[in-house]
Amino acid sequence: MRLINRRPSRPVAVLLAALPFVLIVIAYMIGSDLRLAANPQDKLLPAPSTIWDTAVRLFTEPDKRSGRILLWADTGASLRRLALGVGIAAAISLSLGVLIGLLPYARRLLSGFVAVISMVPPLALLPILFIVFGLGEVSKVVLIVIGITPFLTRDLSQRVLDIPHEEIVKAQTLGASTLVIALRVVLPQILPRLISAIRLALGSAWLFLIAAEAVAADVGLGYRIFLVRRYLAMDVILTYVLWITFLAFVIDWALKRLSGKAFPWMGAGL
Amino acid sequence: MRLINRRPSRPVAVLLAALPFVLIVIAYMIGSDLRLAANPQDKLLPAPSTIWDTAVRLFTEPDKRSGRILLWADTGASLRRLALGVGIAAAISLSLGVLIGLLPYARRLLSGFVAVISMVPPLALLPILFIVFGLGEVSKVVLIVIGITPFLTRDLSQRVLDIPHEEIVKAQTLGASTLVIALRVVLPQILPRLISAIRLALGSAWLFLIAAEAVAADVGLGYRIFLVRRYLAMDVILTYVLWITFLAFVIDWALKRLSGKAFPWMGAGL
Amino acid sequence: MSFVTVRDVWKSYDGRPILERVNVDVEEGEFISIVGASGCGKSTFLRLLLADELPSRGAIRIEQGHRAMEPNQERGVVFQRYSVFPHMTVRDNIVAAESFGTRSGWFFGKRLRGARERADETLARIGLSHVADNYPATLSGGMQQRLAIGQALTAQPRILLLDEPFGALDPGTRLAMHDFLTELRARTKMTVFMVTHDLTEGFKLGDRVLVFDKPRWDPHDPGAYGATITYDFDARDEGIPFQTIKEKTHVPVSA
Amino acid sequence: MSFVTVRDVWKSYDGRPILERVNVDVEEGEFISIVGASGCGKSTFLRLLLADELPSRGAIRIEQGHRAMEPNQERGVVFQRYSVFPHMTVRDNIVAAESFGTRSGWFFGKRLRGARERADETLARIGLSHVADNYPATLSGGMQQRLAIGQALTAQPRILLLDEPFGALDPGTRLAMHDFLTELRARTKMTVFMVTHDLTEGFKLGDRVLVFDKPRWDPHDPGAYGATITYDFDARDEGIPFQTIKEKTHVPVSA
Amino acid sequence: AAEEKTDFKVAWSIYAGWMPWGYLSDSGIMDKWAEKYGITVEIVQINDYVESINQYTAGEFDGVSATNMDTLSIPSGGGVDTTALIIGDYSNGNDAVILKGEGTVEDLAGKPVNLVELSVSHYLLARALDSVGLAEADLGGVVNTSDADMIAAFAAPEVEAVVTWNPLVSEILSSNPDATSVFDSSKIPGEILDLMVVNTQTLADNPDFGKAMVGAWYEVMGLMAAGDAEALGAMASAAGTDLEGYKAQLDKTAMFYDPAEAVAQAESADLPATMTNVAEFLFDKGILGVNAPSADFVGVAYPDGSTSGDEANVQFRYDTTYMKMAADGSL
Ligand SMILES: Nc1ncnc2c1ncn2[C@@H]1O[C@H](COP(=O)(O)OP(=O)(O)OP(=O)(O)O)[C@@H](O)[C@H]1O
Ligand SMILES: Nc1ncnc2c1ncn2[C@@H]1O[C@H](COP(=O)(O)OP(=O)(O)OP(=O)(O)O)[C@@H](O)[C@H]1O
Ligand SMILES: [Mg+2]
Ligand SMILES: [Mg+2]
Repeated sequence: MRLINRRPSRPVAVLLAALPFVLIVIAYMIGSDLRLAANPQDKLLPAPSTIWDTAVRLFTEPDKRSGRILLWADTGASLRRLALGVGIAAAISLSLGVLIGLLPYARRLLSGFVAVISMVPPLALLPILFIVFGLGEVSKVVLIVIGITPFLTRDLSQRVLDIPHEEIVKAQTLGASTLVIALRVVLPQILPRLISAIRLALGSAWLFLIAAEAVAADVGLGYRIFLVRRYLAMDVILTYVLWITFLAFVIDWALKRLSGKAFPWMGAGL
Repeated sequence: MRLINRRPSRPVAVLLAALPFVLIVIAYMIGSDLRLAANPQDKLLPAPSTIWDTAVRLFTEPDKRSGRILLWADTGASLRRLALGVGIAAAISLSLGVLIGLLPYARRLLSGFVAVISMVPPLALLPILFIVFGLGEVSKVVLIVIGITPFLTRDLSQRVLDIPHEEIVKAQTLGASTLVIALRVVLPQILPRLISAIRLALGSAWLFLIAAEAVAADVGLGYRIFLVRRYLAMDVILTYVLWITFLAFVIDWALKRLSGKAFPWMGAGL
Repeated sequence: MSFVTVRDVWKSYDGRPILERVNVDVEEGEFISIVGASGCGKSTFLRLLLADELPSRGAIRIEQGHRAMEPNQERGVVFQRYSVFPHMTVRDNIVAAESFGTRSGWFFGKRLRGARERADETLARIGLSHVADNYPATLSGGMQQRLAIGQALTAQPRILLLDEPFGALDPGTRLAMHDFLTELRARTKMTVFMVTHDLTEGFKLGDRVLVFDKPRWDPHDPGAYGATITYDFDARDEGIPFQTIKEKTHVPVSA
Repeated sequence: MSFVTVRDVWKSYDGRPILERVNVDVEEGEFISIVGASGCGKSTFLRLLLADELPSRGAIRIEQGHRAMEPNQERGVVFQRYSVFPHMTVRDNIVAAESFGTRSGWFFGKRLRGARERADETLARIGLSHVADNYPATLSGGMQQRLAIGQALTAQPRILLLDEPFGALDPGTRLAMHDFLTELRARTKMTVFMVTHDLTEGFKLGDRVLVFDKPRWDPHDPGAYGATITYDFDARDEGIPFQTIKEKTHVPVSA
Repeated sequence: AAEEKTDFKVAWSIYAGWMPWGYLSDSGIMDKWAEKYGITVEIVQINDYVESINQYTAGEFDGVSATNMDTLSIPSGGGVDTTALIIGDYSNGNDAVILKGEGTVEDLAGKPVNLVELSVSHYLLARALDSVGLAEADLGGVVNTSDADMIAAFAAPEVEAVVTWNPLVSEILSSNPDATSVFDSSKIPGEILDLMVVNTQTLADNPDFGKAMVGAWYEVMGLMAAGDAEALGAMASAAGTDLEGYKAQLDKTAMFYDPAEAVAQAESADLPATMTNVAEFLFDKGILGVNAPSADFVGVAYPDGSTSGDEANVQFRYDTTYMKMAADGSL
């Protein structure tokens, strides 16, 4: 039987799915053991038990100076920035996407501009951003917005253009004005696409967040990683990396669920 | 007449497309003028003429110490890293994508793993990369590879799954083995998608490249930007940012052309 | 005067003529079937009637009124696909036909309740009451087209344009739709233009059948001339046509 | 013994029965049309014949051979769409039907030239010589289906399975394809199973027409029982069937 | 254009000699002094040292913690007239050239060196090479390496030598038994000065700002000199280390706990020579800008009124007025 027609049974499938994770953990343990055997002080690959202890400490023990549990404070601050940045980017790109996709004038005016802007490397603009928007929360949020809005806008305006012309014509024959078409025909139909575009862009959003927090912040997941990098405190870094991975996964999953729940009409397509 | 049905005439369209760029330039000139009036030495927003002079100098004058024109050396080094990183990522994701999309066993084994891996923030893992791959070219290329391979792999494996089941069945009725199906049915059909996925991922690739070069390098576009940031040479930074934008645009355009030329069968779809 | 007047209409895309010298007069309440080879410009003609495209030359008028510049409530339309809004329930699709004409596009309160009641009556008439709360994606092709027609008629257009409305349906469903349409017509006396691929269908449903074809053609450049109405059949007499030849077809043009 | 033997075949998806107690014997060279309501399991039956799916119970055998576990060269297939490879030229699509059976999937040198020549002969026979170097996307629907059939036959299958092969074509092209298929059959004497929505088509082309339907149904749970073959018409006599009723249909099951 | 205002912002970044700024703000000492002069001073910690100076140069802050070298190159070179309000310390071993394995400065020849390019590390390397008659061209190259990743970099196989500062120096030396410090800033005392610099114009218009800053600073200096465990502990934990670790870093930092010492350093006859040295280094690296005609393009003014560099373009001033007030107890 061809390999493409062979399907693993249920228990085998579960085993297979777990396998790469198990292998990674084992490889890490061997690497860590080797390095620690050579130098018990080695910080690069701390023993899993050390990571576990550190993780427990980070999640539960409050900071001596401030009395807050830093990891939760960092998580709160970073998630707030992320939510704000992504939210603003979504709002901007939704409006721009509808305008560009729906109005020929707006398309002429903006689509070339957005295409060029999307090629600008936002990290290189960091110094300017900090000057214009200060070193507070604003500049971090703005970096995320600048970083992902062009992508979201291009994606959404393409989706608006993909809406069958027939639907737009039909709406016109029902007497709909441009505004009504935008609000009642186009907007609801690209909302699910907005969610999938956001899911795609979240990776970059995290990247920009971490980069911005590395430069100027006093709380945040990226700030903490950057801070302890100086001491090569890999136990802390790895805990934070795993935690960010987990958060990213949960957010992605939640958005997927939301999309399924909020847009029941997205069945098999028309 | 509704706004959606109004189309700009040809000259108006050209004017409209140019407008945002003109506005940005004017806004910059005003901002620059204001700051330079307050402090003629101001480095933050150099006058356009200064940027032009700097650009000419950067593109033509060799460095006193090394005798090379730094901008070209930087461009060469960065493009090599980018090409290597993207090339390796493409090769890996192409193989993984075909495996995951075509073989149920591989799908079980890898798809969950890739989904989790794609959530890991690669920048946070830099210290480990340095130790494992050294501080040289390898670690920069590896950062790009790690950064974009999960995205490419997920995209490509989804595309393989999207190939109509009918085609796979048809190939089997023509006696094709799994290998033949992979090489002659699946691979050629996802190559165009690989190119569009790469076009999507190039933004992130640039980001990782710049981040890696900012951390440890002695040549490269990102290196130069972060180096001259030390004395706020915004004329150099802006020249480099515009140059990177231009390069990104050219690469994107070239990939689009390549896709059109190399895959003539991608007409209107079957 | 006739109800719909098409006078010397030409249409070209990118300089390539698609339709040329199209003239036709239609009385109120007539059912016009339009047939012709694939790609000859039937849909283009319908888009011109719809004012979704404007003629390169000539004019189309309803009751000698202004030339329409864009689609409006005078002209209802049903396409082969994508004629209903996938993100609205069946009932909301009918309500939309009333509410889209308002400033905000939404009805609230009493007005909404009224529109809903009228929508439910419409749904009962087109036999979709049992799926009023479903989304179109869950409906069969035939049900979707019935909904599309019901929606178009709710907006009370003066003419109804159908572009291969049953092209994607299987033969059984198609027959049922013929009955549905015949019944509706008996009730509303709407002026209808219907493009179809199926000659039988055209003669069965139409009062007149217009045939589009290229009367002139250049053997060296098949795209040089556009199509026009070459036959105008009267199909009222139970489908046994007596024909009016409007143009000689396929006259070679000496190159 | 019969050529294709279907014995007490059941098929369920996720515990929901689709087909039940399907039995049929087919002689070599017979043309079997399969009709039935939408969603009753015609395509599923074809997939079982193809071995793309395996029966939940029962067995399908060709010449009393082994039960096939996956599609192979014994069974050719043409679907309504996606039956040719969009990334290969028309000629290469035919060559692929020979070369896919080899280890690498490619022909080189002399073997390639030979296959190309044979492909050109095939193309001449199916009337596609003039588009040999085109990609399928540039072909009309009818031409694509002709190519798909030519490709399937090049691999010399023992039975040919067609799933609504002409479902997406317009009536004119459809008639041309009927002639094409009739002509091909006259030459090859292939055993064919064809699913169609169009009863006329089924009777016109088939030697036998199998009707799939649910013989039993539970008024409270329409999905509780699967479909089976309820009629098996002999259609050889110029389409005037004498029928063999195999099951009483629509016997209500007391709940 | 005299511009009086009452709200001021200064930036600082983490470094042994600048930790008091964090404590000043957290402990309320800054607020106390600001209140005394009827103003407010916001003290903002910034992760990225270069960014903090850039922000100051762009006008976002009224003052910033910086070294003499970076002050000369960024704000002064950028035409922002800047005054060194406080001389906090000089590096006395905090910056070091570290070699993998045994060796001396001569052994750097032919080897690549990882450091933060154009920083004081680079300057220290230049001085180290000078001391043995080598030049940068004799090295196997200089690789710009982010300070955040210096420790990881040192562990990478191809890295042979690094130049960096504390706490990275002590971290590298303690966790790598084979690491040797071949040159450090204690060999060039008084050349790497850690300052609090402020905008000259702002200071001139608002002397109260200077008084509040200096007053607060020397109150903390007093605590530190007295070994106040609470203050030192807070600084240590803010620096990400413990009391022992922080004290070890302070040992390599020549803190001017007594304002009089700082005044003496500012008035020292060596200072103009050092600044000329630094200016030459900066010019050599092209940091003073392509338009800089020579190394003495920016003028530096000293407390006694003398200047080095271009007198017509004085952008960097050592001003002891406020530190003297502190020394005199007149604040
Ligand atoms: N927007 C357009 N731009 C350029 N050419 C067009 C456009 N719309 C249609 N055409 C061309 O006009 C011709 C007529 O198209 P039309 O869709 O009206 O044909 P049709 O008779 O409806 O065909 P079918 O039976 O396939 O629906 C075709 O050759 C088509 O390629
Ligand atoms: N892979 C599958 N998993 C679950 N259910 C399936 C699957 N394939 C088909 N079905 C269900 O089996 C039933 C029969 O499907 P099938 O495609 O065989 O019908 P059909 O007779 O070919 O219909 P049509 O005329 O619409 O093509 C349908 O209800 C369908 O939903
Ligand atoms: Mg058409
Ligand atoms: Mg089917």
